[in-house]
Amino acid sequence: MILARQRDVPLDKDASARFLPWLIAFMVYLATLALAAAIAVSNVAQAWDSGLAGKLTVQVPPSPPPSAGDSGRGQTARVDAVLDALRETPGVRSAEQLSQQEMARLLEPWLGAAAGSADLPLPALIAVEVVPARAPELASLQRRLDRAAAGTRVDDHQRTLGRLLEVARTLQLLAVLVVALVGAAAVVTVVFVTRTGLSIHRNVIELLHLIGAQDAYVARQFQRHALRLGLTGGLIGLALGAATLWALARWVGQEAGAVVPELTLSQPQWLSLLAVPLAATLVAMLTARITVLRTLARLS
Amino acid sequence: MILARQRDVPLDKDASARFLPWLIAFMVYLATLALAAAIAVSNVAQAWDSGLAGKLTVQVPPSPPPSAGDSGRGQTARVDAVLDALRETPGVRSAEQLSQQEMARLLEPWLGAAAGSADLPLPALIAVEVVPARAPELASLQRRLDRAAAGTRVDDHQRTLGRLLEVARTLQLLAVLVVALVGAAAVVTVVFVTRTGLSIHRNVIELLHLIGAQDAYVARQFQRHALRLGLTGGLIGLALGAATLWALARWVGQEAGAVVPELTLSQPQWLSLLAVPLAATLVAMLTARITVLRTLARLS
Amino acid sequence: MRSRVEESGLVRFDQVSFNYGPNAPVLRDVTFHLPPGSFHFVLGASGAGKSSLLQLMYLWQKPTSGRISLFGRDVAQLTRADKALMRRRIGVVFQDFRLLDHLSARENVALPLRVAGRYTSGLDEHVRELLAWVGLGDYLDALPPTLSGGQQQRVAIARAVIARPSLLLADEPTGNVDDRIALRLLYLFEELNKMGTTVVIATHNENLIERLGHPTIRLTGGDSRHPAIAHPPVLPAADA
Amino acid sequence: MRSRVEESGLVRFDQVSFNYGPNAPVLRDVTFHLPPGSFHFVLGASGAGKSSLLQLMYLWQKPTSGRISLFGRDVAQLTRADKALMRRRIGVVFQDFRLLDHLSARENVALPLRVAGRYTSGLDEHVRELLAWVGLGDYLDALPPTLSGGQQQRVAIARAVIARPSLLLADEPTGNVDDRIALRLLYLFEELNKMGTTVVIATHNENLIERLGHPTIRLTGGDSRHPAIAHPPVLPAADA
Ligand SMILES: Nc1ncnc2c1ncn2[C@@H]1O[C@H](COP(=O)(O)OP(=O)(O)OP(=O)(O)O)[C@@H](O)[C@H]1O
Ligand SMILES: Nc1ncnc2c1ncn2[C@@H]1O[C@H](COP(=O)(O)OP(=O)(O)OP(=O)(O)O)[C@@H](O)[C@H]1O
Ligand SMILES: [Mg+2]
Ligand SMILES: [Mg+2]
Repeated sequence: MILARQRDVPLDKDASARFLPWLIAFMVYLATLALAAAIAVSNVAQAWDSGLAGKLTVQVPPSPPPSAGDSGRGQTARVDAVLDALRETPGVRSAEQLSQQEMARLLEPWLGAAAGSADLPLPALIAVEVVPARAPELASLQRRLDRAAAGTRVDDHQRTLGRLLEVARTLQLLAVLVVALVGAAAVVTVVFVTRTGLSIHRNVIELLHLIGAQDAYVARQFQRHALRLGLTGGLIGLALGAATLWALARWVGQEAGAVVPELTLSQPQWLSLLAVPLAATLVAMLTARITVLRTLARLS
Repeated sequence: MILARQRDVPLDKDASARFLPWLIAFMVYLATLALAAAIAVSNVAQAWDSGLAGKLTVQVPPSPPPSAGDSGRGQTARVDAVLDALRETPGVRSAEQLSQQEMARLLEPWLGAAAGSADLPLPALIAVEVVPARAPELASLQRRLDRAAAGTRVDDHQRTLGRLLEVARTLQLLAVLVVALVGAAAVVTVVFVTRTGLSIHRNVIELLHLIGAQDAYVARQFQRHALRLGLTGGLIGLALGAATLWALARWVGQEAGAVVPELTLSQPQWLSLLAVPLAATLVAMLTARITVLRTLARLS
Repeated sequence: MRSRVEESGLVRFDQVSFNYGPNAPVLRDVTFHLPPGSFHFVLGASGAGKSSLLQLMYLWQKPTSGRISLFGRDVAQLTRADKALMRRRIGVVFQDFRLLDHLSARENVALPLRVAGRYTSGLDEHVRELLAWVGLGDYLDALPPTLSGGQQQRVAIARAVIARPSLLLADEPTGNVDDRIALRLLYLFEELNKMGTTVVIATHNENLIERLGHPTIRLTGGDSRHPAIAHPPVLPAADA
Repeated sequence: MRSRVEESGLVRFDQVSFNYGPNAPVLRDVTFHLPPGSFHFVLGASGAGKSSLLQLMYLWQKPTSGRISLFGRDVAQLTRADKALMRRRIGVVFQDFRLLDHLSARENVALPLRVAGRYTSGLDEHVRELLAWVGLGDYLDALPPTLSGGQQQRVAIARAVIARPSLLLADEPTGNVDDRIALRLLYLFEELNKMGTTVVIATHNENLIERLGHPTIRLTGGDSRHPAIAHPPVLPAADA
């Protein structure tokens, strides 16, 4: 009976039955990639953010500038003074001097093997963690530490981080823009296909109306058609998108790990990509329903 | 007369007349962005490549490793020995030691103000340019320079460059993939729209055929329709794409210059983006023509 | 309700005028009522408004002024859902048939039953008998585009009567068949009428009207007013 | 060439059989020839194959076997372009009119002239006269969907004759008009015929056939073979 009803409007013989799934697949594919990109970029930004938020780096120069008064003390004493000052500061959770090895690892790209030699008079670096809620005011901290050891500088990474986050946000914005555009294009396509279906089958619709079919009966046929095509297309698009992402993730893991930042998605994030074809299907179905009901309302 | 002829098939009242331009615009927009990305990435890769090709960096450590024999000489003498050795090497165009200021600029992000102090025993860096065609063999150069001053290291940046180029190539591949996909989607869309147009206007086409119209007469009507819609959509898409690119370029120039690499296009490259809507229009027109002629061939 | 219908007529037109958009009126001040179980012919020249009159009766058009009631109810008061239900009690043979090209003759005929939710496989036998009766026993599964003009018209007639409507409206139902088949089809209408269906038939076929002798509604107007031109205007020949 | 046409007939069927797909044959071994300037009626029950016969003549269908020649040329030998040119010499009134809904009556009538590249604004006057003659002088700019059934049929007739075809084929051209207009339309066909056009009309209207007394081609077969059933099968009523 249900099958029989569906045939009242012969939509499955229209060109739309063959083309719409591929158009939807194409759009879902693009939306999936764009959404994945947005999520990945957000992951990276979050990693940076939580990696750097609440962290300060304090540099104690190897020897005080000539103008300073405490030229007598060695670097160790100066570092200890700074560490003491830091630990007394409210809101500071911990302060640790970077070891020789850590310094060497940081500087290796710039200084080569020489970075490891103990006799290189590098500034001491102190990694400080603060309680984000009670972070000390930066300028006053700078002043206090400079008093503890002249020439000491505090860096809260905000400049670098700010720029990186701005790039990330822009990339995300672009991705969201693409998703929105694709969504709009999908709606336009479904409206178009439905309108076209209505005009191809106008005589059928009029006749059904004339022999006493309710509007919902007619709308249901278009709705089911759009649902089926949308779902097919959505799943094809998702499958292709997932395959592309998987290949990319593999490639990133193997080859480009050092250059490209962490671009992998967590499992819930992978699942959230499922929303794309489902949304496409829903959009297709509702668009078809609304378009048909509006057209029918114009029949007396 | 021409206007009158066009009206034989009332395509301009179809839903396609309103929707197709926007779908084409959407696709041209995506293709334009993807193509621009591909070009920009290729620009960056080329800049890196030509920036780094033919360039070597030689590091002379501040003091020789303890195992070496020439512990008596100062760094200046060691650097001069290396410079001499380099200048005698066939294929080396120039070799210049980086000045204190240049070193300080390089190291500032890592060492802070301390980088500028003369008493920091940094390795000397020598920028070497070689004639790409006659570039000296790396391993033997390394051996000769190590003999001139023990601990000297040669870096040809190939590892970093290789990786960057690989990333660039992948991004380009992705962009080209998107362009190809968009192109395929555009063809599918136009075929779909034309087929639909044919089935909406099947009675008109049959009648024209029955009263003696030649196939070309009928095809011309669909062709013109597709041409007009394709061109409209293509230009809208290009305009939106260009606006987006322009905004991006401005943003990159102002805000993100330090982080995002050079992403601007040259004028001929901007012009080459024009090819996208033109290709879309041509594809639309030819697709429509071929689809119509095929359908007509089936009428007796 | 039955009594209201009895006294006011199954179909009642009160001062009904009708025109398409801003055009000259097609119908002007039409007043009549058709008692339940009556059988009327609608006559009039081509363009006189016969089809328009029927369209008002099957709720496809709304009167420009005046009042129409069907089954005792003012049609202007009906909701969309009411109208759908009322249409299920009206069988219509459209002048241009309006068959669904993708459904077989049998499915086309069964459609009103299905839309009304009244279709059961038991009725399939009835559909077949009816199609056999109009001479299409061999065309049960033929699609309308593969039927001749007269065959299509007979499918349309079968579809209009299958659900035993209370009101049957037929617009030129015999224009594509010869007089022998036309008489047979009218016999079907008369049979239905005897069982209580109110029948209204618009036709040009004066032969049939005379033979059956039912009351007529005659529409004047239309475009019979154009003067004749003595000789048909004929172009010089294209070939020679 | 003219002489070849004279001797073999403007339309010549030799042992022509025709069936749709794998179905029972619609036409079997049909042989006749129509001399130039002749006027024939095609008769036959509904479904006998009248429309199919005309479709073979206007090159819409191909015979299953046998040979058809038109204007002295074997139609099986014609290229697509040849056929298009030949169709311009054939005027057809289709049983279902086939008007273009988006063109006015005037534009519909002028269409064959335009497609043939013969349209000049001088001919506009002629189009108008012709439409006035068929009684549509007030409907020059009306679109077909706003015309009554009979009005549409008359536009279709005007379109078929406007280019003064050498061969005029009309399929049930008077099914939607009354006998008065029908006679007027046939007068138009006779006038054309007197000027040299070969005319073939398929019709059920035996009234007209008798009055005009032209030779007939009679098709037997079709679906008149189904036995009558004594009482029309009628369902119990839905309401009540
Ligand atoms: N949709 C429409 N819009 C505008 N005018 C219309 C429309 N339908 C019909 N008309 C006009 O209304 C008048 C009456 O048309 P109608 O179809 O009711 O005539 P009819 O009596 O059925 O004629 P016929 O016997 O030729 O079928 C005609 O002049 C026609 O041109
Ligand atoms: N396209 C088609 N495919 C298959 N069968 C067809 C097709 N068109 C017509 N027929 C069948 O061929 C036979 C002859 O049809 P045709 O239309 O020629 O009859 P006709 O003499 O014109 O009848 P009418 O007077 O009812 O118009 C009919 O039985 C019909 O069912
Ligand atoms: Mg009518
Ligand atoms: Mg016929």
